[in-house]
Amino acid sequence: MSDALLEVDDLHTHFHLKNKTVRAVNGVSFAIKRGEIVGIAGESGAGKSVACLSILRLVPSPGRIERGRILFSGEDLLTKSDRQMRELRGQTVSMVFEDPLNSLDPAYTVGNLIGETLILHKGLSKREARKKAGELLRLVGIPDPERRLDNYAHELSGGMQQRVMIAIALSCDPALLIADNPTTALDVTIQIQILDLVKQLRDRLGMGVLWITHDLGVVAKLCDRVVIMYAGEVMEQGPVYGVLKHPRHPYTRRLIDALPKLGRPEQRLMPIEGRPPDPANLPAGCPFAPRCHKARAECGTTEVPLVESGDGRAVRCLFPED
Amino acid sequence: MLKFLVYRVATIVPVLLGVSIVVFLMMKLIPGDPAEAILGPAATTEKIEMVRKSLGLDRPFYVQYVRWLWKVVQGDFGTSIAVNVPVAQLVWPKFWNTVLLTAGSLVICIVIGLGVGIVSGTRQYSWFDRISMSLTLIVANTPAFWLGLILMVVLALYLGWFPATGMYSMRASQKTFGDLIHHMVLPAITTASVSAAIIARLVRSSFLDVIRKHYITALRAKGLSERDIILRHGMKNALPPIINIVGLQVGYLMGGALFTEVVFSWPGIGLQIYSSIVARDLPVVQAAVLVTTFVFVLVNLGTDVVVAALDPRIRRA
Amino acid sequence: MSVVNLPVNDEPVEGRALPLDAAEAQMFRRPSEWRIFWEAFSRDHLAVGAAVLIGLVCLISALAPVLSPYDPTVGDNALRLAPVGTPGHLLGLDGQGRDILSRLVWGGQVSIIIALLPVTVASLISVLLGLVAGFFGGKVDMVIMRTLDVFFAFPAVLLAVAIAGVLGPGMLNVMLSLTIVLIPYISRVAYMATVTVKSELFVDQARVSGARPSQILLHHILPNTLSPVIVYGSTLVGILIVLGAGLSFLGLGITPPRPDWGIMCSDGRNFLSVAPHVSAVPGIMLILVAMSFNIVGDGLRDALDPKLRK
Amino acid sequence: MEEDRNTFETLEAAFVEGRLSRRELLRRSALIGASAAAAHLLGSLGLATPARAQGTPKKGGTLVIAKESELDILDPHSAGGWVTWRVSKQMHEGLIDEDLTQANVPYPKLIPKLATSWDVSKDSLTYTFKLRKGVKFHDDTPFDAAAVKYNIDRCAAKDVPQFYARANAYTTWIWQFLKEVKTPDEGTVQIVLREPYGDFLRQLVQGGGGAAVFISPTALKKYGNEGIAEHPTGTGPFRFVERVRGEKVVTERNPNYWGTPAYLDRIIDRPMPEPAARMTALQAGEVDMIYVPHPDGIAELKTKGFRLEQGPAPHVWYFAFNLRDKNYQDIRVRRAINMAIDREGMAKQLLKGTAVAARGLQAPCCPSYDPNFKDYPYDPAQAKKLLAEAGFPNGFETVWQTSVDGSGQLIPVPMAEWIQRDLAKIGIRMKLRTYEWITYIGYWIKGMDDASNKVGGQQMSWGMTSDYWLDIVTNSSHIAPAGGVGQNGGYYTGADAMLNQARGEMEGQARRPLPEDQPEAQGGRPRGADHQRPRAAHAEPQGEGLRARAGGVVRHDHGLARVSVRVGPGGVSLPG
Repeated sequence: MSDALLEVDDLHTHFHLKNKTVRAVNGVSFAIKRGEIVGIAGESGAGKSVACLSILRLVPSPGRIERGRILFSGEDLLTKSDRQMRELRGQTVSMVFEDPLNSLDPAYTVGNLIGETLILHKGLSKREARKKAGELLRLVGIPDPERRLDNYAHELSGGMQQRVMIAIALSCDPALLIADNPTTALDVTIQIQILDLVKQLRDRLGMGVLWITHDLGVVAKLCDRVVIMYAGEVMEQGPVYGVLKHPRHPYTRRLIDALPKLGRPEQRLMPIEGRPPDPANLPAGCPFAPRCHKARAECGTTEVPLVESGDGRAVRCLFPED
Repeated sequence: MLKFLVYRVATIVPVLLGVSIVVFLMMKLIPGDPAEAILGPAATTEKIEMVRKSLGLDRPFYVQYVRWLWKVVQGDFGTSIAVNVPVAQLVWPKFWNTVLLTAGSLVICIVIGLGVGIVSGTRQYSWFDRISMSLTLIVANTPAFWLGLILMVVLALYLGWFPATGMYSMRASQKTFGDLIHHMVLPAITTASVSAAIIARLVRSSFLDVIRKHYITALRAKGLSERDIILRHGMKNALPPIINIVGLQVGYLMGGALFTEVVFSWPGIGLQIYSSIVARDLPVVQAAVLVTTFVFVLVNLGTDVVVAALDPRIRRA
Repeated sequence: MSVVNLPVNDEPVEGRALPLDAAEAQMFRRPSEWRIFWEAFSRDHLAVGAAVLIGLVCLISALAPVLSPYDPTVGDNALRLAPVGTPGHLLGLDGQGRDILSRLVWGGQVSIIIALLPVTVASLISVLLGLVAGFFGGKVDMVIMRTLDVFFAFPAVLLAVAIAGVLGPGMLNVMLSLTIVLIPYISRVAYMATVTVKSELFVDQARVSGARPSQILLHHILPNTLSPVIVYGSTLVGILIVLGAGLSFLGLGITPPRPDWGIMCSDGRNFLSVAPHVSAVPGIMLILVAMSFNIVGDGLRDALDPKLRK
Repeated sequence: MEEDRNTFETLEAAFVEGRLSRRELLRRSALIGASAAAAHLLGSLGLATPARAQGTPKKGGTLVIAKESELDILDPHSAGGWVTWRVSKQMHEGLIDEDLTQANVPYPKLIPKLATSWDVSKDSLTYTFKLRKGVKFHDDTPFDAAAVKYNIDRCAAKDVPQFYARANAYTTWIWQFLKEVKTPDEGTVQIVLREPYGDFLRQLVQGGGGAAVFISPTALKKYGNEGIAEHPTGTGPFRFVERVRGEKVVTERNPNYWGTPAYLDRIIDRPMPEPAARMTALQAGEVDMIYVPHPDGIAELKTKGFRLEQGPAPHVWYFAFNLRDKNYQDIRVRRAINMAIDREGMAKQLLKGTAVAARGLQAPCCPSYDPNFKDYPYDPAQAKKLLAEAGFPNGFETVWQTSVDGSGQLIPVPMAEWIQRDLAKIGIRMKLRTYEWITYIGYWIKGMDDASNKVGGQQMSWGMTSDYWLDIVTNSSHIAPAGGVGQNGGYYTGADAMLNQARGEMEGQARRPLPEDQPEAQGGRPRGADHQRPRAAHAEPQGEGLRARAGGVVRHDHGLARVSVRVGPGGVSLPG
């Protein structure tokens, strides 16, 4: 994995509340190569977003990265100064957020918001920044970009807003784009447009993409590799085709079963019973064990390691399928 | 924006008309006859009638109202019953004195309110935040008249740092700005106290709100420094509610100045209203309440316009 | 396409990080409204303390005839202005030799009632006005809300002073003036709540299923209008205690010999430098109680519904 | 200094005994200037401090005075209240005045002012005044007979252009019997009355309502009846400079004064309704003297070395009975009430010696006041007996009303509560109804109508240095609803004849003492007063002074030492 763009290794991010500690990310490891799109999938609360924020060291207080390494181009981000991190953010590593309307400062025009990054990182003048912002809007497929520059976020449609977010993220030609659930709020056609756009841009710009979603459909459509997370831990990871076609972890299996299958409307959906565990009070052993049909006694007592197999896949289960 | 402005200005016209009716009717509810109040122990039925007639008190209400309003529009508020001079001549100088006091208080409110609020809001749970928020909670619930008395005794009487009463030193041959400021310190602090505390608390929560917004995280992800985030983005977003509350506080200050003016003998509109109420001097009370409310409405209008200019989301309305 | 989708709540709640919704989902599984409220409220120690203080003050005031050590209106001239801690007179005596503790206890009745009663009455009237205006809309809405706008246009303190001045001093008049001042403020809250609730789905549902307007109003809208009004009203009590005291201070409020905290403050101002306790004791009491009402109001707001924050 | 203290002690003694002079109200005007130098002027409860000015007056300086309320208009014919009169009197003068230079004079003699001498005709109808020569108004208009007539006509002659209804209303008691004003030559004025009016001269020097002083006719013509109040133009030792409403009235020395010009350069009168503000301003040195310190604050001021000036005022604090109320129709009930009230206690304990118990209805400032008059004693046991005899062995319930504040009212509510407590001891359960001052005046003026408001007694306080005041408050012809200030709806007319006759009696004529056993008769003048009023209930404030009403508190170590003043030869109230 030496050619990895980003390598997250045994990341632990905890939130220290008054009387409890919430272990949101609990020993997560994965890697992204240049030009690769990696999806992180899992239910809400699995720790996906916190993992992403940890990469940029933007975990909100009272959260703290407890342990682990985040190697970006071989350098550990956790040892960098605040200033170095600021230079990295938005320039080398940029991020797109879940809720575009709330992630765009409502008090500034789109042009201002895009330009701000350019002025900050690239040292452009206001006029240059505006010109470049227009080009970026065109790049992300917004029609009539010159006019849109003077719009405020609330004046744009949800899809447009997300395109603007992507334009901001792309403005400094980042090596890594982290996208946190960017399409949840959008309707399906727009989602597909955005996914196509990201793929296109990856092909054109060659950046790595980390795509967080709770939607395996998106993973299937977009990603090269996928990481399945549950209760702050990686359950399974590997190339998308393999993981979705032949899941080895029961949790992955259940996730796939919960999806409606095209062309087989008669089949009942299989929701996962129970709820994810309280991250402040994780069970011993496999965290999925309480909901797992295949769980045996040792699942609830033994620490389960993530086991890599030769085909680039890894699974955290005592009794993996195959 | 222009449409918004026109719309907003148009809405205050019926409000002002309503205000004038309320003010007029309110004064008609006063028990006791102003004519008797004027004449005092020397009153006889005949003399009372005479005075009533000269005041137009014998006409029906609506006639009195229309005549009164028509004159008010022309700037004529009638004649003071107690001191027998044109009310306008009495009220305007007092009003400006209150404007001065309000302006001084507003400066204190904004400086203290914004300063404390921003520092607290960006450093939640720091010792500064804890102490200042406890203090503001206390001050926000402290009666201004009581605080005024205490400031007067401690700072004016014991320490002698500031004068206790009035606007200018009576013995000085000339009115100077420095003298005015010196006299204004205690009344302005007293008037501003509650509002400054309220503003500080609001600025803090407004900042906390903004700082927890997703777009702040997004801005951090863009690589902006905390200073830029707070000053450029935090400020601009937190400002509309702050301006709103500051606008409202202007009204509070103008009303609350009444207590201060009574305590510190500040010759403002509040003291005038108070003494005119006690003297049952209707035309003066009418005019003073009307003028103050009118200005309050205008200030609110101004606040709305400024907020709309700052916050693009409101402008469409 | 989604697996699990909980509503995203972007309200900042202390100590809550972005992705904890699963854990919270468990917490918010509804046992009963009251219990949720109580659990949330009881966690706010400051608010509970303030509520206890208010309760104590109310209780002691209510029992004034039993608890008050002396007659609050009869003085002992020999002990005029005796300081705090005088034997037999815990909080000292005032300028007319009256026991300050007794006056404080009796004065509490007046001070709290002249704040509490107007808020209650104004809230009732306001809920009615807000419901009617918000629910029926159209001309009714216009007439009610535009009229209230007129009263809203006055600076509140000025309006209170002017009305109290017009009506003349006396407990009833003060309460009347405070009520009038409050109505436009509370009505706006009730109105906004009504309009918001009216447009929500469950109301449409009720309408579609054939409920009569009166049923919708009473069973669906009223309960949802009440909680913001209660929250708002509770914070107003503190403000009113201070304002009511101010009116008494100006001589436009309670008439002596009946003590209230405002009058007690104002009585003491003539010997602030020789006997500061005469004014300080009731002043501190005023601040404490007003502050407690504020804290309880904040606590109620947080406990009843975090969405009400704005 | 030693001398000062001795004077002071003497005065205090005199004051306590009630011998001390009168009209401290007028005196108070004197006090404005005189307070520092002229300790002999006033009885005082205040302290003489070492810092006090020695006898030698100094010239120049500005005196800043804080007053208890905003002034009325500065038109002395049509303004009410001592607060205003104290200022107006510095600018305006009348034909005659009272001699206020001497303390210890219960009833100051009348002295010449703008008239040098006067003469009353045998039939007591024509008063001839010789006018002082060379007197000029502040606007240089000469003061002459025409000016006098012009002023009197303004108040009393309904058919002249300068007639002013308001002035007429305020000066009723002065000019009510005026027939005409003759001006035989420019130095002589003859005032002719329709009927003898024994107190006419004494009415000429009253100032609590409208006053018989003179305004420049030129100024009156120039500014009009309303406008003159903004440009007061008299002949007094001080002339008007400016008035900023709610802030100050400034007057300055009249350099062309006909007498000895004032010593002070300027007087600034500041209205300060808030007593604490007045006391703070005094202590902070922002003003040189204040009126009406709060009684509870006086002790503190005294310990800080301020001096309190006070003296007797023509002012009585009383309750009137509603004689339409059956409870009060038996004279034994009224006597019982009088005997049940501990007036001495009220004056000493409640009012802390700032007032003395009244003996009869008249204040000690009236010629008819008799210091030897024995009033009903304080005797609750006897009172209870009387009440039982009248058919109320268990007392009765009743409502009395008073104001919560007001001009000269002292501390009405605690005083009424004092009475309430005393009455409870003999079984009368009195409920108190209180109103704000102006509102109360409205009720008071209408009298007590038992049909509408079931009031058994109502309170008032005022007075004059003229015996005629008794007529004003008790003669049924002045009684509501006929119009006036009466108390019992015209129910009691028993005293009218006596009062009417007394009105015509001239001063110095034989008074007719009433039988010893009739305490109602007091000071040689008949009065029906105590048939209607519990004398017991009154306390005479010593110069509105005490409570404060009029009490001037003067700071001597500041300001006054440099502005000390001398009392003018006329003894008038001038600081000049």
